[in-house]
This record gives sequence, structure tokens and C-alpha cells, in this order.
Amino acid sequence: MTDEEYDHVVEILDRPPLDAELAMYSVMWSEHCSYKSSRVHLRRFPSDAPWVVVGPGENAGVVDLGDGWLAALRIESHNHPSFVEPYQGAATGVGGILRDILTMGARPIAVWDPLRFGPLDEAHNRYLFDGVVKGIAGYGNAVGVPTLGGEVEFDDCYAGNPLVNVMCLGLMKREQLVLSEAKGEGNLAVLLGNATGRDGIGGASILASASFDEDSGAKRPSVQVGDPFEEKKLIEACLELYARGLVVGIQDLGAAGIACATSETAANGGMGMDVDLDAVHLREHDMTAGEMLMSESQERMLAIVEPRDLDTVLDVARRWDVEAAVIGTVVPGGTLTIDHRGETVAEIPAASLSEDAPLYRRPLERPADLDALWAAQPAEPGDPAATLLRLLDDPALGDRSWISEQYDHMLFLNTVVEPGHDASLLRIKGTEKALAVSTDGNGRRCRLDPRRGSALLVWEAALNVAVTGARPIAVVDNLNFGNPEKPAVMWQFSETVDGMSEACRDLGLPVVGGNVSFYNETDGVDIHPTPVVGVLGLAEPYPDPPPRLDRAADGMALWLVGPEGDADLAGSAHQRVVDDRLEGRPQAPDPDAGRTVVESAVVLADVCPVLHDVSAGGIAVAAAEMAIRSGVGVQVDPGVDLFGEGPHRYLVAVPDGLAHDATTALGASGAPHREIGRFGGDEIVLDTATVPLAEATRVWRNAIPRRMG
Amino acid sequence: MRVRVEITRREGISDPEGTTVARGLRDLGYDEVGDVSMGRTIHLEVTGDDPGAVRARVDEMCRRLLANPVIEDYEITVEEA
Amino acid sequence: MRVRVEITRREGISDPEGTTVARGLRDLGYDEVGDVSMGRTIHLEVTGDDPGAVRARVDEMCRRLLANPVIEDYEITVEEA
Amino acid sequence: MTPRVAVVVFPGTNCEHDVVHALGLLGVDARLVFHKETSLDGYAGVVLPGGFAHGDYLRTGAIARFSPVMAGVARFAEIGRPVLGICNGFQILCEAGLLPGALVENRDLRFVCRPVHVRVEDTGSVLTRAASAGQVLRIPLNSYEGNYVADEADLDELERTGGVVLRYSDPSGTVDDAANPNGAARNIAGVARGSVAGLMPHPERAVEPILGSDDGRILLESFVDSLTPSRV
Ligand SMILES: Nc1ncnc2c1ncn2[C@@H]1O[C@H](COP(=O)(O)OP(=O)(O)O)[C@@H](O)[C@H]1O
Ligand SMILES: [Mg+2]
Repeated sequence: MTDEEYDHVVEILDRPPLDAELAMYSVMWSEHCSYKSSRVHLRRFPSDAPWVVVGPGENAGVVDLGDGWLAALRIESHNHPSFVEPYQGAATGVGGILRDILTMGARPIAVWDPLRFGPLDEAHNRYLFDGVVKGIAGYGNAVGVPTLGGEVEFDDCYAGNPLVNVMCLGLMKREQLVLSEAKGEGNLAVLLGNATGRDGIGGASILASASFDEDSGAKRPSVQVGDPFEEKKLIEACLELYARGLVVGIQDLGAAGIACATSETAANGGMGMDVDLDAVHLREHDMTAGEMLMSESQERMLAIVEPRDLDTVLDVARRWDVEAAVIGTVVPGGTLTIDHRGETVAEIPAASLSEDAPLYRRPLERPADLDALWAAQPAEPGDPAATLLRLLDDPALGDRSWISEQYDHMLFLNTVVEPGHDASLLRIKGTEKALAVSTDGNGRRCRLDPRRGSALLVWEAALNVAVTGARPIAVVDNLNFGNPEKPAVMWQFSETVDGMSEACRDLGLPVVGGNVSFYNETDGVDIHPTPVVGVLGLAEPYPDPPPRLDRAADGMALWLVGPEGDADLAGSAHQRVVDDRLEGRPQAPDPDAGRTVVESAVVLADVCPVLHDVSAGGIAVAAAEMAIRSGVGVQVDPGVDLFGEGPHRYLVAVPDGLAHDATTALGASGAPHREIGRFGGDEIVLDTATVPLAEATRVWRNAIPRRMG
Repeated sequence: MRVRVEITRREGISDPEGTTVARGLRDLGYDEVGDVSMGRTIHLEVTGDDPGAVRARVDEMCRRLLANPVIEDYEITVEEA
Repeated sequence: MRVRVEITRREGISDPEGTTVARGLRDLGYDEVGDVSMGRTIHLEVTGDDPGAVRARVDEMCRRLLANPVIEDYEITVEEA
Repeated sequence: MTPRVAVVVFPGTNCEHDVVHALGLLGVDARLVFHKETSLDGYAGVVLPGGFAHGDYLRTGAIARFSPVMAGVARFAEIGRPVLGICNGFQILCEAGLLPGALVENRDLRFVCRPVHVRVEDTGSVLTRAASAGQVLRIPLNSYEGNYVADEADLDELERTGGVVLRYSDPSGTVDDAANPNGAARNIAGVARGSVAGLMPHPERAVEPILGSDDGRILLESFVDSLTPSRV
């Protein structure tokens, strides 16, 4: 906490803070909890649409799916904890996001995991990658929430600072929606779940609010251990409480644990709260009041209940073997009073922890090297066959089932398009609705031009969802950046917010939630600006058979839909894998063309369900993927730009019998399209170069396994 | 030489498995059971003559692979043949 | 009293973890490593005065819950306070 | 009257709703029964579904087998009513001694979730009576401890008595190491003894073409057929 921030606390309290109070303010006013550097920018996101039920500011965004169904969504990062301890860091990241969704009243039904690491030829990066994937699997599978996808990139800039983002989707009926409000004088605050120990005291928030350096080892004692079993019981117990109408409000315990949950619920309800720390069930018995307030022990929730329901609430908890204790009472007046062993250890205005948090307008400055980067002329690709094999061997472009098969991705029998396609598709049983989600990030393109790069992400994720047959309806974003005290980083941040906002406006998409992770730097070097977006789409009625990219067959024509000719190599996979360079300026999205193409995909997915978005690696990689996954060769006509990357394009495999219907559908949408090749044979033919399908398949499948052993 | 490495969770780090086992035992009527904590052991056959040198090598193995120093402590016992 | 229970895989029952650790160590260049086998330890706080009686109770816990006789052996050590 | 089946919920179970859904498609009245219930009176059969009962702590199934409901399950085994354990349910039945052997971690120490092929080896069990010998089914596997182990003598005994009901195979039915996803002894994917059967793959995940396969139906139909007392 800075001197000015301290003075501000003294001003609020009209006296110097007590120890526990100071601890509370310093954690709640940390970057991680208060968004003090980002808040002024985040306001620029568009967040309204008629179907938005809860926008940014709550634990999760909530959108209306029609017929009484609501979806809750949220994305979070657990970058620093995962670097310190990959398994537990990733595991507790999953646990945390599930509770954010649960807090809204929804059952968490699926998780996605956008990940970034240093290159896999370094043993330590392999250790982190392996541990993170095992941690997500270990927690997600055991807690009983399927992981339906994500993405992964490898780049030197993440070697000292991997990114572990987790997105979660929840589903509920409208009447289940709850908010994190403590309303009603005399109502009781019941702490549910795990015992409180010295886990991560000032951990997540402190780790996430400072840079990594030589002595990050000293931060180790704060490692938190996840307990998916406790979380599973907590989820079932809470869902039963909601179903029986037994809670007035509820809040998960994350950063700053009890301090944050009690003050936020009280402030949100416009009330105060009397909290008795002696009632908290402890794992370690000699904890100080400050430690109890700050503890980030996992798998805990704070429910606000009416006194007459208390016995029933405790019964439900007992039935699920969940510990429960009344630790507070809602009082009028807005003061949060905390007692411990007969002493008042804190007495503060509840709202001051969040509402009076500092707000910074940090200086912005365009990085000096951008002009030089933009001026460079990217090298042109060489032999297409060799280039394709290099790209297919890349662990970010090759088969990623090494990751997705470690995750239960089938639980609940909703998954009708599994991981490994442009987006996963989940049906809602008993309805004609299905939800598609795609997460996307591209730090390299954002490094070259954060405004265009981040806009392109939104367009790409939206198209991924559309080729799965769903119309995009909402966005969540995770903004992973370097040190905000550096003007160049803050400029990247501000540009990103503007780029994303523009794309969202052009698509009519509300941003309903997100997360900011700053201080992703190691020894003074910042990561690429790495915004990650998650786009949710709704298909109704959903296409059956569901669209897939692996059903191309001998004789089908290969069509390219979307504008042609303006693909480029700036920040492309080709530059990264083959040239080992990063330069040029990515093109800007074209909103009119983009909308037309997105709409055409939604319609076409129902007519001709073998589609694939063109992204990293361009048309060559996209066509090769369809061929490999379908087990049939493909020939791409001479003259097609093979490795260039541009927005708003996708491929379709069209059987002759459907050519007429497909033309009609595309004609109605106005999207440009043409045939650029044909499936068949046992080779991938690019112009005049050929790669045997069997060889391409082997290389693609082994991209991750051959590195991970 | 036979070497035994015992790995335990570091003080203060939560041990959900131990807690669950303790509850399981108490549910079976073993009321005398208090805290329970879980650990792992690794038994290695290592060629070498000098117990001190062997211990030093195994210590290195622990730091590099066998134990996770962030959350675990370890203890090495060299059982001479 | 503190009681330590060590549980090991029975001879002949596969121990993929031990095999993997052995391979991992050899990959790191520890050629002196031969067989590796893994075990689990359970540390229990048990109230009681008579070490013999405590051991008998823990033996019962092992047979009923802590070990699975189909695949595991166990060894009990009572560490008197 | 439609037969009623109990689907047991332990703390940590997570496939219970999926099993109820799948049995529902077959016209069965499947009901969730909490593990603290002591009796299974009124049910014609019982399913222990997949998940992570008690977090799989200590050993998978170790703590769950002491739940009160397991007395009812054991009683069903005694009187010949169908008992089916899927994945974690199979592990619990082994721990409880109602099926031979045990399940340990996969040989590559990685969780595996993907469709695998299994070949029907014996058609006398409550799990396979509607299937034909040699039939190959494509059914998702979803486990970390799916590696079936038992003493050689027990394995021989199991083979002799027709207790091996499913083996991992390739799509053409060849049983070999390449088709073994987890290192299971003799590629064993499912076993049966009396009216009790257990398997690692999840038949309830393969009951509708839109889920990628409906090959799991034949196994669940076998179980449903067995609910009529005359068939056991
Ligand atoms: N990049 C962002 N875009 C949109 N909303 C954001 C962003 N970052 C944070 N938010 C919103 O700010 C609110 C507070 O976030 P946070 O304090 O991390 O929540 P929690 O306390 O539940 O972890 C959330 O509603 C979140 O969705
Ligand atoms: Mg929250």
C-alpha cells in the first residue's frame, strides 16, 4: 500500500487503522481486487443488450437464453500461482471460477482453459505444461464439471510467466438467480465449506499484484491446495439450498476471503454486518484475526439466510457433509464490525473497501519500436510441402487431444461437438437449444497492434462459434498484461480495450464479464499483451447432425467462404514457426464483410455441416486439418494464398448433391465464396507440392506427444 | 544400496486426503483417531559404495524430480546392504 | 501416540508409478538407479497408553480401510510419545 | 409395471444424472438413492454410477464401500438381483469384495477420456446377455484408475468361470497391447460374478447417435432385461 493510500484509509476511518483493518484495506485495494489501474478503461466496453440479465460487476455475467433458461459465464486467470506450483495453481484456478458461477445460482456445466507457456524444448516449460494440464484434469474431473476446450500457445515471453486462464459456463432457470447481497436486518451470514487455514494469506492477490523476481521463492508458503471433493459437496449443497429457496444472497470466498465476502455482501445489500470470528471453523488453531480475515482457504461460500430457515440450511449442509457456521448478522447502518476473542478488531464502513478503492489514470505511451515493426516486410513462404509439415509439427497447431483427452469432456451428456473443433457445442437437454463456446487469444498479433489484434480475436471467436451453428450472444475477456506502471503496457491495455469494444459493437455483442491480470513480467520483461476472449453462442434449433470439421469425404468440393486476397503474414503462425520473426502490421477487420460471413456460417452449418474456420496457418493448415481428421486427401488449387492469415474466412466441404442448396444459402447471406479444391485420394496437394496424408497425419498427431514423452 | 525417501506435506499446507481419511476412520467408530496426514515413500535401489555420496545424489534427485519443494518436505534414509 | 503406516503394492501387482519414476530418473542421467517402488504413508495421531493395544487397533484399521489386501501390504510403526 | 432401479449417489459421485437419463431412454424408472439409505427395498436392481466417491481419497472406492447403502447392495448380490458398477462404481464393487480384483492407476499415469472399443467375451452376465459374443462396441472410457489388476490365479479363475465379459480391442475385435488404453491385465474392461457386473467404460455415454455412439445401449438393455426375476 502506498503512503497516499494509507492516508486515505486514515481519512475514511478518522483514525489510524488497526492491524486487521490495515490488512483488509491493503488486500482489497490491491490491483487484483480493486482493478485500480484498469477500471477507468473497462468502462468503455459495451455491456448492454436486451438479453443481458447481469452485466460486469457481479461474480459472473448472466444472459437470457429464452424459455426461462439463463446462462452464467466468467473467465479468470491463475497465472502466478500456476508458475509457483503448476498442479495446485491450475487446480485452484478451476475451483475458484466454479464458485463464481455457483454464486449466481447456476450449476457449472463446462470449463475451458486457455493456456500459454514457454517453448516445449525447455524441460521447465514441459514441467509447467504437464503440471497445469494435470491440475485442471485432477480438479475438474473429480469435481464433476467437464472441460470442453481451451487453447494453447507457446512463446518465449511466457517462459517465466505462463498464463493459465479458465472460463466457466453455468446454466440455471430464471428463478434460481441469486445475487451477492446481504439484505434484511437480522439475517444471518453462514460460512459453508472448508476449514479456514493459513492458505495463501495475501496470496492470490499479492502474487497477482506484483512482478516476479529473484525472491518469488519467498512467496511459496502461500500455496493453496485444492480439494475437489469438498467443492463437489459444496456445489451440491448450495444447489439444494437454491432449489429450496433457502438463501437471500450468497458470495464465494476468493481473494481476501472473509474480509471480502462479508464487506461485499453487506455493501451490495446497503447494510452492515457484525462478524464473530470465534465462530469460524479453523484448520490451524493459533490464527490471528488478520490471518482469519485474509485467509484464502479454498472451497468456502458465505450464504445469507433468514433466521427461520437456519435449521433447514444446517440440515442440508450436514446431509452433504459440509461444515457450516453462523459467523455474522446483517445490521442496518453500513458498518462492518469484526470481533475476535471479545475484542473488536475492525470497525469500518463496509462499502469503503470497494467503493473508496483508489482509481488510477496511469500514463500511456505508444511503444517506440512499433513503427519499425510495422515497416518490416514479412518473408514469403517457401516450399509449401515442407512448410506445411513444419506447421503441423508445431505443438500449438498439431493435435491437441493430448490435452483434451486428459479432461472429462463428456459428463452430463450435453457435449454434441467435443473439443477439437472450432467451438464445442453443448445441448440443453429437453430443449432445442445448444450453446457453443470458443476461447481465443493471439499475443503475437496483439504485440504488433493491440487494437487490431484484439478486435481480430473477437471476430475470430465469433466465427468459430458461428461455424458450429450458433449465433454469438456474449463475450467475456481475460486481459493478461505486463506491468501497468509502465506507460507502454498501459497503452497496450487501453488500445486493447478499444479494439475489443469496437469489434463487440460491430457484432452487437455485450461484454458481460472478465478479469484483468497485470504484472505478468519476469525480471523486467513483460509478456506480449495477451487478451483472451470467450464468446458464447446460442443455436436454436441446434443443427442435427451437429457441424464438425472431420466429416469430409472423397469427392466433396472444398469451398472458401469470405473475402479473399487480403490475407497477410504479420504475426502469423508462419512467421513464428518458420521464420522465427515477429513483424509487420496485421490488417484491420472489415465489419461489414465480417458480419455477413458470420451470419452465412450460422445458416450454412445447418445445410452443409462440414465447416472449419481459417485461422493460424491459413488455408493450408485448415484444409490439411480437415483432411487429416476426416482420413481423406485434399487438393488445393494453384493460386490460392496458402499460409496468409486474414479474418472472416472459413472452409466448407460440399458434396455435389448439396452444392445447389449451399449456393442458395450463401447467396442469400451475400457472403462471397468459391471452390478452391476437392477432397479425395491419399495426399495433401498444395499447388504442385504434395504431402502423403499418412505422413501429415503422423506429424500432426505427434506434435505434442513427441515433445512430452 | 537401498534408499528410502519419505515425502510429507509441508507444515501449514492443507491435506484434504488426510482429513477425509480421518473422517472415514471416525465414521467406522475409531474415535481415538486425531489428526491424519498422508505422505509418500519411494524405495530406490542405488549402486554405490559410499553412503554419503549416495545420499547426496538422492538428495539431488529429490530436489529435481522426486519431491515438490513448494509443498513437500523429504527425508532420506540410506539402508546399507 | 503417533503411528506410521506404510502401504506398498504387493509383489507382482503392477506399480506404474514406480516404473515411471525409475525411467524419469534414468532420463535425468541417474544411471545408478535400479528398481524403484512407491509406497504411501499414513501418519495417525491415536490416543491410548498401551502401544500393543494401539498397534492392534491400527492393524484392524488397516485391514478394514487403510489397505486393500488384494493389492497391498502394510507395515505399522508405533512411535511412542 | 416398469421396473424400478436405484442409482446410488455417494458424495463425489457425478454420473448419476447421466445414468438416470440413459435408463430413462430405455423406459426404466431410475431413481437416485442417497448413500446414507440403508435399504434398497422396492428396487429391482441397483447401479453404482461413475464419479469420485469421497474424492477417491486413500484408494478409489475405499471409503464408499462402508456407506450404509452398501449393505443393500451386498444383499442384492446375495439374492441374485442385478448390480451394475460403472467406472467408480466398478471400483467400489471391487473394494467391497463383490467383484474380484482391483483398479489401479493407468500405466501412463494420465487420465484418459475418449471412446474405446471393447469386445464382448461372454454373454451370460447381467451386462452382456443381450449382446452377442465377439461383438465390438465403441464406448467412452473416462478414468485415471482404470487399470484392472488381480493375481494370476484369480485371473485364471475369472476366465474359467466366464467372468471376463468385456476386453479392450481394436475396432475389428483384435485384442492386443496396442488396443489396451490403460494397461489392464489381459485387456479386461468388464467383469461379472453372479448377478454383479462392473466395467470401466461408460455405457450411459453412448446411448444416442448425437453423442457419437449408441453402442452402450446393448449393455444397459442387458441390465434392464435382467431386472425381470425369471431372467436371472
Ligand atoms: N476485463 C474485464 N472485462 C469486463 N469485466 C471485467 C473485466 N475485468 C473484471 N471485470 C469484472 O469486474 C468484476 C470484479 O471482478 P473480480 O473482483 O475479479 O471478481 P471476484 O471478486 O468475483 O473474483 C467482475 O464482475 C468482472 O466480470
Ligand atoms: Mg467472485
